[in-house]
Amino acid sequence: MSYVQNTERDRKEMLETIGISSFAALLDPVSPELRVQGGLKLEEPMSEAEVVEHLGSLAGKNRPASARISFLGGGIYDRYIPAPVRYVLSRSEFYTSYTPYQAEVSQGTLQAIYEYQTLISRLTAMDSANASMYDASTALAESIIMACAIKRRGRVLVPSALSPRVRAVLDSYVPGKSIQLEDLPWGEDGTLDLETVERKLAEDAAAVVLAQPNYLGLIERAGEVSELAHAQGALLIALVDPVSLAVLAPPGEYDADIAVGEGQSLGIPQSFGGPLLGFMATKNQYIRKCPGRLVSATRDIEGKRGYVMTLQTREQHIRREKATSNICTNQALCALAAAVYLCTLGEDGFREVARQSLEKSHTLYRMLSGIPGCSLPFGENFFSEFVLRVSVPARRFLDRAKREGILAGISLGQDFPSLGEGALLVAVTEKRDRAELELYRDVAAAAGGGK
Amino acid sequence: MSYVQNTERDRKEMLETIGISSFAALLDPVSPELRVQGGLKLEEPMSEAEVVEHLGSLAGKNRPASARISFLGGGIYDRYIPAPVRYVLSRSEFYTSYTPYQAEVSQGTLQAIYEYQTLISRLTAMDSANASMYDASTALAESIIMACAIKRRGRVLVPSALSPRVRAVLDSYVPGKSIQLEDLPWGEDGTLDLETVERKLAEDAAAVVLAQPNYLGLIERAGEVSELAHAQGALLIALVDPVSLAVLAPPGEYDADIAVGEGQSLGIPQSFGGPLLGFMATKNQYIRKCPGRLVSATRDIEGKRGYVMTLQTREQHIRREKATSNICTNQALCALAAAVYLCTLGEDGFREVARQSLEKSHTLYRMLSGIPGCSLPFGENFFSEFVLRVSVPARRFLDRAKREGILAGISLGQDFPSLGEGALLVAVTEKRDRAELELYRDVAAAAGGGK
Amino acid sequence: MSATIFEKGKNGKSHSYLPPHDCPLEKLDLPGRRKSALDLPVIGEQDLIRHYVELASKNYHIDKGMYPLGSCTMKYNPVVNEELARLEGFNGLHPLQDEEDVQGALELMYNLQEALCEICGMSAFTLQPAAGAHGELAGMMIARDYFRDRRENRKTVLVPDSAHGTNPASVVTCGFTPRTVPSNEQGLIDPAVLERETGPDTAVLMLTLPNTLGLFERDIARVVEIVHRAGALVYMDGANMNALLGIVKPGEIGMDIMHLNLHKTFSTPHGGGGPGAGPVGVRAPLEDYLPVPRVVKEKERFSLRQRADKSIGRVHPWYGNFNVFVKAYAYIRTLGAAGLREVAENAILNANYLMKKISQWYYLKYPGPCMHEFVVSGKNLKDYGVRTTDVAKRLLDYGLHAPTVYFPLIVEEALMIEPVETEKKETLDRFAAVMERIAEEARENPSLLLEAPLTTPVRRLDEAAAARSPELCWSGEERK
Amino acid sequence: MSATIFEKGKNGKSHSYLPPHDCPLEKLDLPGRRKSALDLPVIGEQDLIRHYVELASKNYHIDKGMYPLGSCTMKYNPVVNEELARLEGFNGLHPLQDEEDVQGALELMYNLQEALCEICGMSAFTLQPAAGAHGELAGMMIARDYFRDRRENRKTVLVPDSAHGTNPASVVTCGFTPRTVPSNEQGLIDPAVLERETGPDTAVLMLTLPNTLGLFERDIARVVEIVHRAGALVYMDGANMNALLGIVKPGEIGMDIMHLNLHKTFSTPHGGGGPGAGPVGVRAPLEDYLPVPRVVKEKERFSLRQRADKSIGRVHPWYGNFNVFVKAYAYIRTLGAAGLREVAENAILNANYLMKKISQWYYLKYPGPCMHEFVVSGKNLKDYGVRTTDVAKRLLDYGLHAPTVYFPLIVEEALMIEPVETEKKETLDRFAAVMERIAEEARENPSLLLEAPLTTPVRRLDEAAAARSPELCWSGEERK
Ligand SMILES: Cc1ncc(COP(=O)(O)O)c(C=O)c1O
Ligand SMILES: Cc1ncc(COP(=O)(O)O)c(C=O)c1O
Repeated sequence: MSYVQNTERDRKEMLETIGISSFAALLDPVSPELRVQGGLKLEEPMSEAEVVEHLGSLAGKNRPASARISFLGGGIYDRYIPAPVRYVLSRSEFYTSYTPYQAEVSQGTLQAIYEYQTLISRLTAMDSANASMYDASTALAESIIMACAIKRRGRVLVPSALSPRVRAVLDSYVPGKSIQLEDLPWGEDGTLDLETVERKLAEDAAAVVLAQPNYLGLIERAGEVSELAHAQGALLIALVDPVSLAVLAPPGEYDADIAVGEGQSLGIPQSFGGPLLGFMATKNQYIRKCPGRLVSATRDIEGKRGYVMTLQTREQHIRREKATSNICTNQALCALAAAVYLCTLGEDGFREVARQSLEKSHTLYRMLSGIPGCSLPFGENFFSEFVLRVSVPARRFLDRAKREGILAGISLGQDFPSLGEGALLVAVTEKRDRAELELYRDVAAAAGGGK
Repeated sequence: MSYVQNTERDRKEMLETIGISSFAALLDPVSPELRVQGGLKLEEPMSEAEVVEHLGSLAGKNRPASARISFLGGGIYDRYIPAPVRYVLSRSEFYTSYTPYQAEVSQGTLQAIYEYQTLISRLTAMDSANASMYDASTALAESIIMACAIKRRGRVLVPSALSPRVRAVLDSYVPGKSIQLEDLPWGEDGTLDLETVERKLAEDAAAVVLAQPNYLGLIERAGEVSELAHAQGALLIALVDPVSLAVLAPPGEYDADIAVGEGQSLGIPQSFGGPLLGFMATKNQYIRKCPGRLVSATRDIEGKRGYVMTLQTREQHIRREKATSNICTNQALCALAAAVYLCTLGEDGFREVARQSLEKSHTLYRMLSGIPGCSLPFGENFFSEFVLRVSVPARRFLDRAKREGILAGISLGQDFPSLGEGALLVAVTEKRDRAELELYRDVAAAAGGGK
Repeated sequence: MSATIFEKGKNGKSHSYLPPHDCPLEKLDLPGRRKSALDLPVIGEQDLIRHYVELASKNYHIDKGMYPLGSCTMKYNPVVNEELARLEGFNGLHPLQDEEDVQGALELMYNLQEALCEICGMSAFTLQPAAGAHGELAGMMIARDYFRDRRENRKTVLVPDSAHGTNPASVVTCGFTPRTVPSNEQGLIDPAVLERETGPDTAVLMLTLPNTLGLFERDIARVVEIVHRAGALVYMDGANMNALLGIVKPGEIGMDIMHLNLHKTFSTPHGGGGPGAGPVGVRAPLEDYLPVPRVVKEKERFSLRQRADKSIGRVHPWYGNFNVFVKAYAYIRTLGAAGLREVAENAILNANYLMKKISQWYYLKYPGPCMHEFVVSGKNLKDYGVRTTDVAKRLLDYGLHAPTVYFPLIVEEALMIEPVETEKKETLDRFAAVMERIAEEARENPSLLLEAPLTTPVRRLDEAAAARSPELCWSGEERK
Repeated sequence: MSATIFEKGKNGKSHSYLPPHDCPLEKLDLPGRRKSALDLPVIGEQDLIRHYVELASKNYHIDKGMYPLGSCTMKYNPVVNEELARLEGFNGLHPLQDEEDVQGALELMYNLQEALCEICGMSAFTLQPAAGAHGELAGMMIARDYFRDRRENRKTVLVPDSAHGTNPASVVTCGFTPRTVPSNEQGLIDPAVLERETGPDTAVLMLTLPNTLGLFERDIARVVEIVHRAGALVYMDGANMNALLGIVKPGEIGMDIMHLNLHKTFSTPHGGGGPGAGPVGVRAPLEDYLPVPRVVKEKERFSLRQRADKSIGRVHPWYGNFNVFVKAYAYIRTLGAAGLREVAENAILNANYLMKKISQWYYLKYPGPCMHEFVVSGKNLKDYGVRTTDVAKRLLDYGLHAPTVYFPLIVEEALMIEPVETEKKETLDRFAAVMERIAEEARENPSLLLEAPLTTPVRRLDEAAAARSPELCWSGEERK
């Protein structure tokens, strides 16, 4: 049941041409004792109908957040994806093509990436963006490596209010480059304590990472952090939520040197956490230090505009061990999704996504404030995700809410014990409506108090 | 919320070019008292997200047969549709194009139709097929009109063992052409009584319609009916189930003059009964009398092979009231589905569909025989659909079965009172498996006896 | 040219698709087994996909560019509607499932009928007809049975000379006799002429509104009055309803029966020739003649009413092209009243704008304002030895689709142009510029047109040879 | 050229997509509001769709034709797998949903891991890495932490000179020092040379098998022995595993760590450059070093084990590119053992067949038998002033895609050809015929090659100019 198309007769003719009598002769270089004995022990092959049935039943065992009232976030969001995004992504010209090595027959992919780069540049207000990274965490790791290479320094300050999973990825990446990460704890209000930042910076750091909003959903004083970093000759790396950039100052406005972020919100399904889209943008002066593919406009020999991959001498296939990064396959199709998403919604539509997320989340926040047993430790300084503390263990609250059809948030206690075992991270996107927020309120009123 | 793309500024510039100051001037020919007052009273416009939600909820109110254990047939069957069919049909080059009036930029559609015609010719073993009709019933109506035109006679013999819905369509179509339909009742064994056929034929009929298998699922003695018809100078019109043709003699083998049928089984979803696919094939000598589009191979001015619509002088857009039919828009995309379906499965796969349907239906038949309270009035002479008679009213039996997850068949009593109120038509396709047949048997054993 | 799938699938190897066969039966004596070869191709999935992708690449389609086919209303087909129509909750329904299991489908059909009634000002709609022509036929059947019940033996249906070919063909199929009504100088029905043609034998006036010249019958009130006075009915071919959405309700201005083309006015795609859907609406007195079954609503529950004594019966075995309804319904709900009106206004604006531009270079017999389309003539190019067909073929070289040509028949060398509302000004400007360029080429270098198209997958095809000896079926080798 | 979407979307009008905003808040004092323009395009849906359809038409893709890029394994991507990956039950899952709500997803991942273990003869697999290079890096991290725990300060990773560029780059990213091992005359690792290079500082030999010349390391047993004797590990770059399915299990022949490219061997599409998935497998002693979380099964229940003391931690915030797993899993279940073996055999057969043919006209440095791919050199065409790049560009004119060029680096003017198993003989014959024709053209009319391509959407592009002054972002107007 493979997709092989050669017939028995084809195979016979081919062996004849090769000048051998049986396929076995081609396995000559593999000495017999190395070969698999008795075949692979796998399940029997399936017809298409059977595989559809089998995977359909696996899918049926899941209860997807997208079909429920989800307040889960923490890096992956349940957003509305317009139909044109799926239409474009399901065109085989895009999804079955390879990396555009032969530019002349890959202008579709190349122009799409060029447009994606432009969109990311505009969103972040940075000079230029690359063609994508695996996800925000590896993009951040790479940006840290890049900053250290630029600065020839080895210490980077990282906020504690960072996704614990992103942090875990950094921790596995940076030792290879002998980089030290140093924590920047959050202050009372949940944001960076500027004095600590200043103090730690003085000790010769390569960069400061700013998460905007931070993992607690809170908006940092980006401009001030940026000034502190630059005053000490360190770079500012901004890790941003792309949707927030429709309302919050983009990295370019506070003079960030590198901006990275997770593009899943831009038209990519939650998909159990992958594939994602790491975006990265930087100042032009650093572009030659940047990892990943870059597409540039150029001209053909007749003077016609066209697009090519460029600055490939940064990349592994040319520069091997001297490359800026080892990345090869990236997330091109996800970058295409993001581009189609942004262009479909357009200026107003995208602003509306941000505005609805902002205002709906604040509406829920206000509904929850004052409910006995619920506390909101960090105030209203958030974009669309906030910390709620209930007076029962988070697990119990979540279970209760689930029975009402609500996925009420992410429990924070394990990763951030200081927040207490009743702490939750609650994300509100444009997909939620008032009735759902009211349901949340009612559940919280009934359960939050521990009753 | 329309898909209009002109902006206010566009509109202004256009009005200027036209030389008027407001749109109203363009409505000049429509005198004001004819115009709608106060706008249409329709529901408020919806965004994409809202319309997805609304139609999703409508779809959710249905319990589709395709997702259940369905033994419903009677013209529409629950068959497995291979993924490539959906892939091809979702390419906008096919589904958003028009009738191929400009052949040079429609070679895709034209070649696909040409290949479809060839496939239908091969399936039916007839000389040529047209590019599609709305469905089997209208194809049959048109073939009757065509036969009468060829023969210049006005009487056509039609079996009583015919879908009551197909019959209803004939009844509304044929009076316009002053054609009389005469019934051919079924005999003891559920098939045509040849003596009656012979007797009625003697009276100068234009054609005999043979349903193969007939509506009771039974296989007619096609060769004998054909000889009787031809002996009296009448044409033989065969209404066939395309899947059955992989195992049963095709119309060409018994010298049918026109073959028509319902192509829904060939890769088209049940879709609540539409769109369907009426196919029609005939002998070359009658092709110029045939309704609908025809595509022919030809050459371009450089001698290159290409395809065009042909014999258009049969059609309404050229011949108007003298056309062979009024059909214009047909079921092109469904014809494409059928072509892709047949080519995807290929010779062996398609034979397998027929074989499974045959053997699975006979397996169920045998399981049911001997169950107290179940009778099988017409024996084993069927292809994949058979009549079951239970000792309780069909409605009661069906309700009982539905509670077990089975859609057990179509009640026949209303349309064919002579079969009794316990009569059901049971269809078994390749999608059913042994466990489901056994479940049916158990339900029948429990419910069929009236307990 | 692409080899046929039969050549590609000769002795191939195919993938396996079907559920397992767990009920093989050894002995099965079936009468009348097939003897002849089936001769289906056997091809691997990759090559199958490539075959159709190759064919696809040879098609013009809406997602590629403007499709100004007059009378065809080639508007944008929203992609979300395609997704909705593929939902299993719609696609997987058998038409004989219990009503309780198909409430969503019935509700959709009911809502669609209601919306069409409101849009057209009719009392009731049937969704059964599978296309426009099918709707015309159903409409004629209604008229036939209506007069039969009244015991009036009216046999004639008046059809303007500008009518679409399906109109007279449908008339004949239904057993009526068509009688052509000539248009006047303005391309309209002349009430005086109509008066003369109308008589006791007249059953129906079959009218296209706006007519196929893109013109609104200015004297429609008079026209209706004449026909009604004679005891006859007015049938409106509503294929051009795109122009009237929210502007005119046909039922309010005297149309007794009409059909719509959902695949034109309501944005459902044409599928390379079909399927479409041609719902038929009637005014109250004719409601009982509509085909059965009809979807009805009783206390939030929807059902199919199977009987109606006067009904013409069925024109479709089930309920029509349901899958098309889903798209049309999604479209209407998306647009609402304001959106539909916007459609009509922009269809009209676009047409008048383009007419203004194009009439600089092509002969315009009937000056505007037009409604959603207009007809120019290429006869001014005849002096250069160039015909309308050559203009059409030359357009293909510019990557555009041609307008409808040689229809309506009353305009010599007709080019029938319908820009539709979803094209924006910029696109119209480009089309106009190309039309201008072609008119110049006709004067300066007519052979460019006569030899066109040059850039298409095939050059001009020999239709005459095909008609002389058609090859409708692949025989295994190319005919010389 | 196609105008950019920024030009097309200047002051356009867009459709409306979002849920209604039923919670507007008047007063909301947010710090740090955006001041600068967003400058997103505003374009109607029809023009948006047309833009991307236009771009699509400028791409070569698998559904169009053969894609003989060596090392890239451009095989057919079954369409059913795409459908399955779009199921909401997969697509709609948030990674932090309760385990009880994602049992199907965990089961799929578990089954996939198990299947990969069986196919590769490894003890355990992680699915986390998002691509092959990412897998290499994860593998290197495992080696790093393994030696750290053993308190061995090994810093060198041996990399054959034929290795893919990601190998040395991954080595460096992980803090090791790569050291190149030269290939011998046969394009293989010379055990004697390896013996010399291996020492107490050697941490890992990073080996591609079959290597990038398409050759199986005949002395692999010796090679493994040398490395293991030195206390080092063997890492296998399994991107070429397509050739070994059901023939060799890397774990059984001594590979300690390996990665797979699901987007090569297991038929998931490349998406124009990604996403892929690069699972990493290890032998038993290294199992504890795999990234967390790991999917485990206890009594028919699946869960995510979050902690493992020796684990390298995470290389992905969640579980990897889940959506890609769905396709790879569907593929493996479809093929089973027999199908996978058929893949390898036909990949090898196709490559040897094509090598035999093409080596008639192009220089073959390393004669076969090869495995799934082979490398020829265009150096015999140099006399005519023609380079490999010109051959590649000329292929485009014939509607084919070019092989990988100038890689591996050890072959002058390399053309690296991987036909893959899903192409059938007829397709290979056509490719070979074109390669022959091009070799003739090189001799007879080299300018045909030097000027190629002529028939593509653009001609040869000025890469040097782009690199000198890259334009990575649309500024609002074309640069001169
Ligand atoms: C004015 C007019 N009437 C009737 C029809 C016939 O509609 P259909 O092709 O759906 O049968 C058409 C379209 O072709 C038309 O343009
Ligand atoms: C041999 C080999 N190793 C490693 C890689 C890197 O894999 P990826 O592109 O998925 O990162 C590739 C593919 O490009 C390859 O061919």
